[in-house]
Amino acid sequence: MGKEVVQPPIIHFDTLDKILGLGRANSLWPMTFGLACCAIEMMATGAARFDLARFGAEVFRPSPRQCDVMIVAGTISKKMEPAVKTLYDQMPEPKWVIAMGNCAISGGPFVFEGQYGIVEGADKFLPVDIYIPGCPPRPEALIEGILELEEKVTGHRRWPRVEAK
Amino acid sequence: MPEWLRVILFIIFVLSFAGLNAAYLVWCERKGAGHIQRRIGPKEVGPFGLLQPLADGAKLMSKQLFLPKGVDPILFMVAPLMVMVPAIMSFCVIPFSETFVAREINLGLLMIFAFASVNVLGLLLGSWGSANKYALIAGARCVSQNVAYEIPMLITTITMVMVTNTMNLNEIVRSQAGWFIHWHIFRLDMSLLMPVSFLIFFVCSLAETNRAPFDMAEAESELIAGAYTEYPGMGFGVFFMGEYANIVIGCALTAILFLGGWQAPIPLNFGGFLGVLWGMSWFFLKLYALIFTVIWIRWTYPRTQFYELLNLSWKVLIPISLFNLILTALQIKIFPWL
Amino acid sequence: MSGYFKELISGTKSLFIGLGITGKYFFEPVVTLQYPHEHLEMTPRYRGHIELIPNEETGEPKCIACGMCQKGCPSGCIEVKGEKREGVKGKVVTKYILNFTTCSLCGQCVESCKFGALRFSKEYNLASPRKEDFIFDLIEKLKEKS
Amino acid sequence: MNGTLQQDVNQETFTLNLGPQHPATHGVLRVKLVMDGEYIVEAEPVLGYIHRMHEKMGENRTWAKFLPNCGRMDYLSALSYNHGYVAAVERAAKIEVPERAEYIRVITVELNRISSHLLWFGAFVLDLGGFTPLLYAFDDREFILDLLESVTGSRLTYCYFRFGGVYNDIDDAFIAGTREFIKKQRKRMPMYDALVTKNIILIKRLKEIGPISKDMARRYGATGPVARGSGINYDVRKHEPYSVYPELDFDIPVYEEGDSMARYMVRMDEIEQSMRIIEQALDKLPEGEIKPKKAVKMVKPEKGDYYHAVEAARGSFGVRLVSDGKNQAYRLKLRSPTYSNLSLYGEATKGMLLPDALALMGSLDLVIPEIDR
Repeated sequence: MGKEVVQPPIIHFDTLDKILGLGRANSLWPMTFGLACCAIEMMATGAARFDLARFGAEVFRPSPRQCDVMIVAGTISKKMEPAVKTLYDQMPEPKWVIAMGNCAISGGPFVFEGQYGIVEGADKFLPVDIYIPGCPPRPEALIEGILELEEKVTGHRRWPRVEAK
Repeated sequence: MPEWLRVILFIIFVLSFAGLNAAYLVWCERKGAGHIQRRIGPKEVGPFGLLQPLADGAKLMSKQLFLPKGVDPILFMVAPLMVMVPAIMSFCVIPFSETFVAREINLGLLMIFAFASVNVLGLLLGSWGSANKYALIAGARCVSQNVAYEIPMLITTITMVMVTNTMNLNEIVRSQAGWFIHWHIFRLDMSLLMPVSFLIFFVCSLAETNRAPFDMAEAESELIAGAYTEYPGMGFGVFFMGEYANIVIGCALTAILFLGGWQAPIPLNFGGFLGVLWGMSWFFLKLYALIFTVIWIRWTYPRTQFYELLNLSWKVLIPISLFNLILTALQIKIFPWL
Repeated sequence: MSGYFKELISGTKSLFIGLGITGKYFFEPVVTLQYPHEHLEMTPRYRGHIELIPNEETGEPKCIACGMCQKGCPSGCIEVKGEKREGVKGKVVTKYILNFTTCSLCGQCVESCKFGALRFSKEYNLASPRKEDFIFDLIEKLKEKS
Repeated sequence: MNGTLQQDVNQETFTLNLGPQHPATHGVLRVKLVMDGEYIVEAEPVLGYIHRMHEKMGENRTWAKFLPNCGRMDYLSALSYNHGYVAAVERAAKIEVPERAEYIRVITVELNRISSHLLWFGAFVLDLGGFTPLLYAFDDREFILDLLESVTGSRLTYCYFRFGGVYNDIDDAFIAGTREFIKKQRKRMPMYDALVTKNIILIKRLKEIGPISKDMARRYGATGPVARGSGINYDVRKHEPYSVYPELDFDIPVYEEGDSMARYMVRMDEIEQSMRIIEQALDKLPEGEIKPKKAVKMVKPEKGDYYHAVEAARGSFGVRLVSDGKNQAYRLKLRSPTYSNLSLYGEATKGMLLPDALALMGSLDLVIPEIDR
């Protein structure tokens, strides 16, 4: 399944692309897929206090076939790497990857000289679109990540930026 | 109006109704779930999140289409349609108001049941064609569930037919004219167990449409996404539209059989265009109240265990509905003037 | 047989009670905090990434580049360099790089600093398409802030 | 019908891979199931998908530098793990802990235990297909997280305890907030009871499902709520008392049935017991220092072998240290409770239906990174 080639469109429709982009950006369905600690904060983001649903992104689909965005929430071990890659390959285009938490960005606190067990960052084998640092990041940071991703898809940001003091 | 024009108009109406309805039922579901869980639900996409279904639709339609490895291409493609088309067909005989019905068929009730049974075949073929073990388990569950629940549902329907003497849906509604106490659910003089048959019918329609707590077809936490596991993009979307269309059919039948369909709760009727609007608004009010209950139930209960689901059907619903059938028959025989 | 009906009735009752509870919550106000429009104040002890504390008079960092934080950091994400300057007691910090992507926010750097030159920032909503954004030059950050 | 049926293993079977990405495995556990229809013939958990080298890191770093790892093994009851490690090192290096610090440790650990049980409650009902209780539980949990964040600075992976004390002192706002939380939570528990515990569907799904006998629990070394649900009255807080637990009055809920419902009830009762402990600890909280008078600079335990166990939310968490007198461990072995609790899964699920097996898995309360370490 990893060999699918995605054909680029022959004709480019600008307005249509924009509309589709808006549609895609506002209905990012993440995969029910937690690796470690950050997954709990991912759940908390979907819960009532922070409510990811406001942006239409609460439809956590357990099957990769119906997902748009993969939130890599946690440490990727070397044993898990092929499984994560398979899951990514099983998602239909267009698809995005969010690396949530320090482990997914660079291996986080588990990097040390001579480490044998973990992959130092999801970007070693996946095209990561958004990085959210923290150990674990607060739910607001994940929402911010989703908003950043929307900005990346549509090209502009609809929501105000929150400056932390 | 010539017959062919009427048919074309109704096809357009039914298709757009089924499509929009599915889209906005998803919105209702997400919003309702949100408020039950003390959160807001979709909000940022359009006012009150009303554009959310459009965004979802645009996204699903523009998703990459592909056949996963090992699937049976024909079954895989046809299955979503087999769920969707019969559901839309059933809309033809549903009386939205006294005159607003595509085809007033004598055997309307029978036709709906005939088409409703195709739905499960679609799920089975889809899950078989997906070449996925989880989907296969879901498909097998789905069939036994539907077989089990069709029986009490049909027995209850027979009871209703005995009471009303017709299978024409519009006739059934007409027989409930007058004050709301004339609605079948309150007609204890016709059958003592009328509210119970209402409950049985409603529970069965929940199970027939694979809704929680009987959502064996999807069973998220057990079978990934059940029968839909391998469906990307719009294939999944069509399945969902079909599922929601089936919910509407189930709730519409419940409203027609028990809650007086388009009858207002007070004996007040208008003629002409106003009458159509009057009837339709009452019908939709009842319909959506029932649909809300379906959503409400989904977000309240855990999923039933599979054998408990069959137990419920074979040990509770079927005996009670049979008892109800006999009781009603006796009642009609003994008090034929009612 | 009586057990059958008892279970049937009590079971149905429990189902209706459940519906009652969720129905009650349907009409209760939501608890959601709508993040980009409204946001929380972080508590004073909230641990964001670390930042340098400026000297109140000069605005320069209080840090004297002793390197205790670098030594105490479990994941080695701090890199400090300083140089000796004329007329200044101790060293002047010239480079303070924090690689936030491997930090575990344990607070040992703050604890090990004897000069009170480090604290946790309140930045809680970082996200960016670039990984390099999270390798902070804390001296630069301090300058930006003042 | 209770879901168990004698199976003829020679029948045609197929293999089902549950995980590593599956909604019910709570992370990256993989269970290889040999199935006969929906009946499980054989279940074999496959571990190691989130092995993070904690023990190796313990041998590579100074004693203090291992502290952040503790919170990341079992991220749901991180403070218990902090406590276990810190207490083991304190035992080894003979560091005295001021009484106030011990009380603060107990209060925060018990708060953490409640939040862990609440999350388990929600996730368990989610496994059974009910979504709403999860969000109600998260609502309550947010309260605790806010309280703990105001003290420790983090929401989940706390690194709060230090050798000989704690990082920060607690203030009056925290004490008032905790009391308020307990008051509020006591009112919430009957709601959970009516919505979930008494629900006929849930009862049907848990009663007599996944029985674990006393003997089986003993054989596999199960601890915590899993053992207590099988009638084994064992709790490290009572039977090998540590910290200030001997001075506090609380009960150990024990259920004899051994089914999923028993484990469920044990945890629900434990929430109440934890609230009792917190209330007493708040009342008895002495004034004083939170760190030893002589600051702990370099920890160098004497040569030797040390063990300390604490009762984490999932059972007995033990730390075994071997010191050769240097500033880092010679050997660090962690005994994590869920590892033993999971090991009985293969035997317990024989002949079970798939949904029942998932209910059993949920009732074991797995945290995978803690199993793999």
